[in-house]
Amino acid sequence: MSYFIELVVSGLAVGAIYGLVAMSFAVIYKATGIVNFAQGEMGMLTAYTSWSLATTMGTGAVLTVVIAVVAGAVLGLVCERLIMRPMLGEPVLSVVLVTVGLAVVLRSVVTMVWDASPHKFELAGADTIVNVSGIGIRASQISVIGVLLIALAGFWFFLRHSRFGVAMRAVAADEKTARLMGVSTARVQAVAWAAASALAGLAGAFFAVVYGLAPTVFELGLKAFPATVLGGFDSVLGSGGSGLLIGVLENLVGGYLPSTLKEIAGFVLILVVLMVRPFGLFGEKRIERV
Amino acid sequence: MTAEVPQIPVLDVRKVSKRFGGVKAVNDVSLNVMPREIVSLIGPNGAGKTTTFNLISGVLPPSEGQIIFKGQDTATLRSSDFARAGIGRTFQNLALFRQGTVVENLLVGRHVHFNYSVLESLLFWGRPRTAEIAAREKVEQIIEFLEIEELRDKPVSQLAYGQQKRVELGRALACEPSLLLLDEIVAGMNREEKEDIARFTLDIRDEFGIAVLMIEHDMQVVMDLSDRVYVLDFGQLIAQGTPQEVAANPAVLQAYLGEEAAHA
Amino acid sequence: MRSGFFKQRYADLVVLTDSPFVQSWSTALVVALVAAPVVLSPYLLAHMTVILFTLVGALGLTILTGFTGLISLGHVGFLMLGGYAYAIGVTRLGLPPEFALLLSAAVPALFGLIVGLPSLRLHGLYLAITTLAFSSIVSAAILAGGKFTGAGKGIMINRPTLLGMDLSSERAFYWFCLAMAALALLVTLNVRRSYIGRALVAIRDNDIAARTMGVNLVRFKLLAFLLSAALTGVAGAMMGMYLNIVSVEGYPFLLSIEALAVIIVGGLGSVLGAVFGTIFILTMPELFGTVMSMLGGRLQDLMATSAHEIRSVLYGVAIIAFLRFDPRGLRGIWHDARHAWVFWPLRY
Amino acid sequence: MASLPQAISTAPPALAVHNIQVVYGGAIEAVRDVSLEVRSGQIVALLGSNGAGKSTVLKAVSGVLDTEDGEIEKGSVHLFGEAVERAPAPAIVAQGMVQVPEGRRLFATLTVEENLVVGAHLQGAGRLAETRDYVYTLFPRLADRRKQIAGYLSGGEQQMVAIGRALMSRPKVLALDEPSLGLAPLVVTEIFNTIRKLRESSGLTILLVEQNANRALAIADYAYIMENGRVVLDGTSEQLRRNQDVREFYLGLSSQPGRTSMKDVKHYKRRKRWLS
Amino acid sequence: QQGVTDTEILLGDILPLTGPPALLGVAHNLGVKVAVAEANAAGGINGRKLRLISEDDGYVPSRTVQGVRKLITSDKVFALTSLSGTAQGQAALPVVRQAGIPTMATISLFEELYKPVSKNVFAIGGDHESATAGLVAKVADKFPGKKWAIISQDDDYGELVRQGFELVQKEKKLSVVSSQIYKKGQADFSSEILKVKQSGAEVLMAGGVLGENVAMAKELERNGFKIPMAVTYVSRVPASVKLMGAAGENVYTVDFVTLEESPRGKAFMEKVKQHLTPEEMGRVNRYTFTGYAGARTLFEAMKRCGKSLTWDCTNAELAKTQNFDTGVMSPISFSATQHLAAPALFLMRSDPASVSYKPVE
Ligand SMILES: Nc1ncnc2c1ncn2[C@@H]1O[C@H](COP(=O)(O)OP(=O)(O)OP(=O)(O)O)[C@@H](O)[C@H]1O
Ligand SMILES: Nc1ncnc2c1ncn2[C@@H]1O[C@H](COP(=O)(O)OP(=O)(O)OP(=O)(O)O)[C@@H](O)[C@H]1O
Ligand SMILES: CC(C)C[C@H](N)C(=O)O
Ligand SMILES: [Mg+2]
Ligand SMILES: [Mg+2]
Repeated sequence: MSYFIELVVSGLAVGAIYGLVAMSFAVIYKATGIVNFAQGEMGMLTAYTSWSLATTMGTGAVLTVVIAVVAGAVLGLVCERLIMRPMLGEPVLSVVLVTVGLAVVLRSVVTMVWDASPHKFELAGADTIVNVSGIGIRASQISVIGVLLIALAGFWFFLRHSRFGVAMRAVAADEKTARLMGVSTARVQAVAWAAASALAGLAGAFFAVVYGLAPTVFELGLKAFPATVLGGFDSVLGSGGSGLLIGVLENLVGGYLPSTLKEIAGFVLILVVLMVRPFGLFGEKRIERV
Repeated sequence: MTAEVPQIPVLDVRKVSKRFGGVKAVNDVSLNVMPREIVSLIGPNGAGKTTTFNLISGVLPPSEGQIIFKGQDTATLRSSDFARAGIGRTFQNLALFRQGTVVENLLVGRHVHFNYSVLESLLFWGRPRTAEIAAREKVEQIIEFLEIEELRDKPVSQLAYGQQKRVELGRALACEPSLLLLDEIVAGMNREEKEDIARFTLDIRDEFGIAVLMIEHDMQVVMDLSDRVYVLDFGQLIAQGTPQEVAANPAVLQAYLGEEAAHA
Repeated sequence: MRSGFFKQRYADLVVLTDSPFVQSWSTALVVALVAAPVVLSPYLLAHMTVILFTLVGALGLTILTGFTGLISLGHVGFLMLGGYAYAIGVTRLGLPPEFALLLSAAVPALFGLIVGLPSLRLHGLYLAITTLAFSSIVSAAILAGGKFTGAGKGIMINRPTLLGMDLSSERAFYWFCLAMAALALLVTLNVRRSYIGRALVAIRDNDIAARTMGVNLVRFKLLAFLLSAALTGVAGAMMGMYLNIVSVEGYPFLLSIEALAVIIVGGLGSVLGAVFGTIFILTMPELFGTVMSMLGGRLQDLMATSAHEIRSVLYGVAIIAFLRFDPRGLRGIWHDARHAWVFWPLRY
Repeated sequence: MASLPQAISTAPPALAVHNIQVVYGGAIEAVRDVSLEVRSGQIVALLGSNGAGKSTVLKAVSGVLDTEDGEIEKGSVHLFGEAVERAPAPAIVAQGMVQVPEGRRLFATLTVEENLVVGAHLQGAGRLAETRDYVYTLFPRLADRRKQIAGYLSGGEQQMVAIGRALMSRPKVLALDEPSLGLAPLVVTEIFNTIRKLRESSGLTILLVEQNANRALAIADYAYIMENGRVVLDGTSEQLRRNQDVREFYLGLSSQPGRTSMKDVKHYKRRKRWLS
Repeated sequence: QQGVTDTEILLGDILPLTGPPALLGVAHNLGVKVAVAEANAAGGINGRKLRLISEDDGYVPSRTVQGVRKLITSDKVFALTSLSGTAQGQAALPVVRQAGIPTMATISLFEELYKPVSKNVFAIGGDHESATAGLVAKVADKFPGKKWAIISQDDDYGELVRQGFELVQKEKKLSVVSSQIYKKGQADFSSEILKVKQSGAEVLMAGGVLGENVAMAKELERNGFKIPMAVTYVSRVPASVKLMGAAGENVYTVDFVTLEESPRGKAFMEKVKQHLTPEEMGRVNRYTFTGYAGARTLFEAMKRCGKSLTWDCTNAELAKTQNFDTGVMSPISFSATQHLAAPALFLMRSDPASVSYKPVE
C-alpha cells in the first residue's frame, strides 16, 4: 500500500508540471484556436531567464517564482507582438507552423545565450526533503502542486466571472466576426499569450528546479500534450487536472507494469478516452449541422 | 399531368419525428411528393423544415417514422447512399467545398456516377479518362443551363452569396437526382434573379423530369411555382393543400404569413 | 496579355496542363534532371537525392493532410514502418528487394487503415494526437522487438539491385530516386484530378456536404490514410537505403513536424506546393551554411561556437518570415508571379 | 430628405464613402469608384444583383477587408467626419458603427446569450442586462433559446441572433447585410418595423443592403443601386420606385397593372443592364 | 591528394553542435581545435598549416551522411577527425569506408567501426559496451555479492550499456533483481527508483546519459535509499557532480581519459587555456580530451608521411601507431588487424565536497 501511495504522490508532483503546461496550451487554443508548438521552448527560455536572475541577484524562492511569472508573461507578449500579431486571421495551419519556427529559434537562442550544458537551479530550501508520513518529497515538488492548484482556482474565477472569457471563445470561433463586434482580437491574443507563457514559465522554472536546467527542458511541451488532449483542447481547467491524472497514471504503470509501457501509458489512455469522448473529458463538441 | 394511372410517390414520408435532446424538432410529419411535382414546405423559423430535409437526405437519421423513397425504405441506407438513390439537395447556409472552383464543386456533385477503381485512377488512362471527359461534358451543360459560365474556374470562396447559391443548385443537379430538395434557394436574390431561379426550377421539372421539394420563405415563389404546399409549425404539420388553399388558411396566416402578406 | 485558349474538345479539359509553355519547360526539366548526375558534384547530387526521396514522403502527407485535411503529427511512424518493412524483408526474411519494396508500401498501408479508424470519429487536433500516439507506439514496439527489429541498434542494409539495376553507386541511386519521385508525383496528380481526389478535398472542405453528395466518408478517409501511408512507407524505405541503416533514431519525431513544414510552406493541398516546399525546407539550411562559410573565417571567429545556433535561428526566422510574407505558401507566390506575368502590364 | 430638420443636414454625414475602389487579392477589382452618403437618422438602402459588390462595400466601411485579402485601394470613408478607411474593425465599432454580416456568422460554439454578450463587448456591464432584455423583447424566440448553442439554431433564429448581437453594442450607425434573409414573412415584417422603430425612437442611422427591394424602398429615405461594382443609379426611394427599370427588375412589376407570375416570366428574357 | 596544398591541409569534423547532445559535440570539437592550434603554433605539419571545417548534424543521422558527403566531396577535406554519435556514425560509415578518407572515431564507438577492420577508420576509446563491462566488473569487485538493478535508455546507447552489463552479469553471476528501460528524454524517475527500492536491490547501474543519471541519484536521495550507483563516463562532465549535489555521494564511474585534477590533466588544461577563449573554456569537458587525443594521433601519423601526404600513407602510418602518448590517456597503439585503441579504464567515485571525481584505488 505504501508503495502505491508513494507512486501516486510522486506522480502528482510531476503531473502538476504537466498540468501547468497543458493549461498553457489550452489557454492559447481557447483564445485563438491554434496550438502553440513553442510552448515548451517558452517555458525553457523563461526558466533560463529566471535562473540567470536568481543566481546573479540571489533572489529567494518566492521572489524567483514571481520573476518566472513576470518573465514568462513578458516573453509571451514579445512573441505575440512580433510574431503572432501579424499572423492574425491567417489560415490556422500556417499560424501553427509559425509557432514551430518560433520553437526552432527559441531553442537555439538558449544554447546561444547560455550553453548546452546542464545547470543546477539552486533555490534556498527547494531541495529540502519533507517527510510526510514516511514519504519523502521535496519542498519544490510540494510547491508546484500548490501552484497548479492556485492557477486552476485563478482561471476558474477568471473564466467564470469575466466577459473577457467569452470574448476569447468568440475569437477562437470566428476571428473576423469577433472583430466586427468590436472585440480587439489582437488584445485577446496578447492576453492569452501572456497568460499561457506565464504558466509555461512557471512550469519550466519548477521543472528546472526539480530536475535541473538543460536545453532539453523544452521537451516538457511534448510531454504535456497528452494532458491537454485528455482534458479537451479548449478546456483550461480540464487540461490542468488531466496533467495530474497523466502524471499519476504514468507512475502507476511504471511501478506495476513492464517499464517500457510507462512512456506510452498516457497515449493509450487518451486513445481510450477519445474513443468514448472524441473531444476529451471536458472539451467543447464540434458543431455539426447544415 | 394525367391522373389516370395511379402513380406511386417519389417520396413518401410517414410519420417521422426527430428529437434533439428533449426538443422535438420534427413531430409526426407525413408528406409526399409525386413524380414531376413541385411541392413547397413552409413554416416559421425553427419550425423544423431544414431538419425534415436532413432526415430525407440522410444527413440525420429519424428518431421515429419511415421515409420511403421510390418505393424503398431509406432506413437501410447509409447516409452516403442517398445521393446514389437519387436524392439531391442544396443547403440553406451554403455548404460548398470552399477551396474548390465552381467546376470542381459540380464534379463532386457527380461523385456517384463514377465507378472506376482506385488503381485505375492512379494511371488515369482508359476508363478514368473517358469517365472524366463525360463528366466534364455534363457539368459544362449544367453550367450553361444555369448561366454561370463566367464563374466556371473561380474558387467558390470568392463568389458573392447569391452566386454561391446558384453553384449549390448546379452541384445538386450534377448528381442527376430524381428528387431535388431546395432549401431557401432564392434567399438573398433580387427579383430578377429569383425569376431566373424560378425558370430553372420549372425547367428542371419539365425538361429533366425531376420532382422538386422546396423550402421557401418567399411567398411569391411559393405561390407561383408549387403544385402543393405543406405548412409546418413547431415541428408539426398545420396545413397542406394548393397554394391558394394554404394562403387562405387562418392558422397559416396567424403563425406564418401575417395579415399583411395575405394578398401576395 | 494572354487571351486564353479555346477548348475544342472536352478531352482538353481533363489534361494536366494545357499550356504548351508549361509542357515544354516540364520536358526540359525532366531532361535536365536525368542528365544531372553527369554534371553535378557528388555533394549536390546527394542533396538532390535527399530532396527526391523526401518529396515522395511529402506527397504522401499531401494526400492525407493537404487533400483530405486530416492532420498527422505522426507521419514519421509510417516512414519508420516502411523503412523497417523493407529492412526486415531483405535481411531477416531474405526477400528479393523488389518484393521488400512492395512490402514497404503494403505494411504501412495496412497500419494506415488501423490509424485511420479513429478518424471516423475524431476531428482536427484530436485526430492529430492519435497519429502522434501511433508513431510513439511504433517506435516503442520496434525498440522492444529484440533481434528481429534490431531494437535500439537498428538494421544495416545495403543498396539493393532492383530489377537488374545495381543501385550501389550514387548515380544509380539518384536515378532510382528520380524515377520513384516522378512516379509518386504522377500518381498524386492523377489521384487529385480523379473523382477520388475530389472526394478527399470535399471531405476536407465540408464533410457533411460531401456525404450528401454520396461520398462514403469511411471509405475515403481510410483510402486517404492507406494511400498516404503507402507512399510515405516507400519514402521511408528509400531513406533507409540511402542511409544504409534503419534505426529508430534515424526517424525522429521532428521529421513529422518537418514534413508538415514542407507542405505548409509549399502551400497546403497543392502538389506543386509539396515540390516547392521540399526544396525550400531542405535547401535552406544548406544554403545558410554555405553562405556563412563563404562569408569566411572572420565572421566564423566572430561568432565563435555560436555559428551553428545562428544557422538554426536563421532557419526558424526564414520559416516565420516566409509565412508572414505569404501564408498561402510558395504556391501562392507562384500564382501571383504567374498572374503578374500573364496580365502584365495590367494588374487585372 | 426633406423630412429632416435643417440643422442636421449641415453637419457631416454619419457615413460618407467617397470614390472607393476595392481590390481582392491584389487582382480582383470588386468595387470601383463608389460614393455614397448616409446622413444621421437616415435609412439608406443599397440594392443590386448578386455579385454587384454590396457586401464588399459594407466590409470596406467596417474595416474587415484585410481578413479576406481585400484592400481599399483608392478613396476614403468618413464616419462622423473622421477618416476610417484604414481603421481596424474594433475602432470602427467603438466609434459607433456596427455591422450585421452576411450569412449571420454567429459564434457557433457559444450559446445565444453568450453571442449577445460578445456583441456588448465594448459596453459597460451595467447596460448589458438592459440591452439584452430589449433584444429579447424584440425577438421573444431568442429568450426561449438563450442557453442553446447558437450553431444548432435554425437559419432564421440565427438571423435574429445576428441582428440582436449587433444591437447589443448600442450603435449609432447600423449596417445591415440582408437582414431579412431566411426569415419568415411575419418576422420580416417585424424586422422592418423594428428597423423603422429603431430609427424613430433612438435616431439610429441605417445602411441597409437588401434584396427585398419592395420592403427596403418602403422604409428607406434614399437608395443606391449597384451593378458590377459601380453605383449606377441613386435617388430617393420615391424616385426609384417610379423608375421603370427598378420596377421591372427589382420590384417585379411590369408595365401592366398587377404582378407578373414567376411562372410566366419569359423563358429567355433579354437581360437589360444599366452598364456592362 | 585532396585537401592538401603546399601551405595548407584541410580537416573536417562532423558532430552534434546543436541539439541535446551538443554538450558532447562542442567539447569534442574544442579538443580538435586545441590540437590544430597547437600543431599550427608549432609550424604546422611539415610546413603546412591546418584548417578545420566543422559540420553540425544536430544529432540526426541523415544529416550526418549529408555532412560527411559535403566534407569529402565538396569541401574536399583531407581527413575526418570525428564521426558524431553512434547512430550517426553507423549511417555515415559506409560513405567514409567507400571514400577511403582517414577517419578518427573518438566520440562514440560501436563495433562496426573496427570489426571488420576497414583500412581508413581508427577508433580510440572503448565502445559503451566494453566500458560498461569494465565499470560493472570494477564496481562488483568493490561491492561483492550484492543484488543489482539496471535502468537503461531505450536507444542504441542504452542497448550497449545493457549488453556490457549482461556480459559481466553472466561472468560474475550477479544477481539482478530489477531491470528497466526508459524513454530517451525522460525527466522523472520516481517510479523507476521506487521499483528498484521495492525490489530490494543494493547496487544500481544507471544507464542514463547525464540528466537522467542525475535524476536517478536525486530520486534515490529523496527516498532515503542510499545505495551505490554506477554511471558510464558519458556522465563524467563537471556539471554532473554539481547537479547531483549531496545525492552524488555514492556514484561510481570509470574512464580512460585522465581526470582534469590529475597532474597530467592539469598540464593539458594549461595547454587548452592557451588556445581557447574563456567562453570556450567553459565548455571544456572529457570529450575535449578525446577530441584532442584523436586529432593528435592523426597528426602524428600525418607527420610521419613527410612532404608527400596521401590518404594511403596516412592510413598505413596510423595502423603503425605504437604506444603514442597523447598526454590525456594511456598510450595508443594500432595494428593492421586492430584499429581500436582501448586505453586503460580506471574506477572513480564522485566527491560532492570538492565537486569532482576522485580515483578509487
Ligand atoms: N443538430 C441539431 N441539434 C440540436 N437542435 C437542432 C439541431 N438541428 C435543428 N435543431 C433545432 O430544431 C429546430 C428546427 O430547426 P430547423 O433548422 O429544422 O428549422 P427551419 O424550419 O429550417 O427554420 P428556418 O426557416 O429558420 O431555417 C430549431 O429550433 C433548431 O434549434
Ligand atoms: N473574398 C473575395 N475574394 C475575391 N473576390 C471576391 C471576394 N468576395 C467577393 N468577391 C467578388 O467581388 C464581387 C462582389 O461581391 P459581393 O460579395 O460584394 O457581392 P454582393 O453584391 O454582396 O452579392 P450578393 O447579393 O450575392 O451577396 C463578386 O464578383 C465576388 O466574386
Ligand atoms: C548517448 C549519447 C548522447 C552519446 C552516445 N555516445 C551516442 O551517440 O550514442
Ligand atoms: Mg431552415
Ligand atoms: Mg452580399
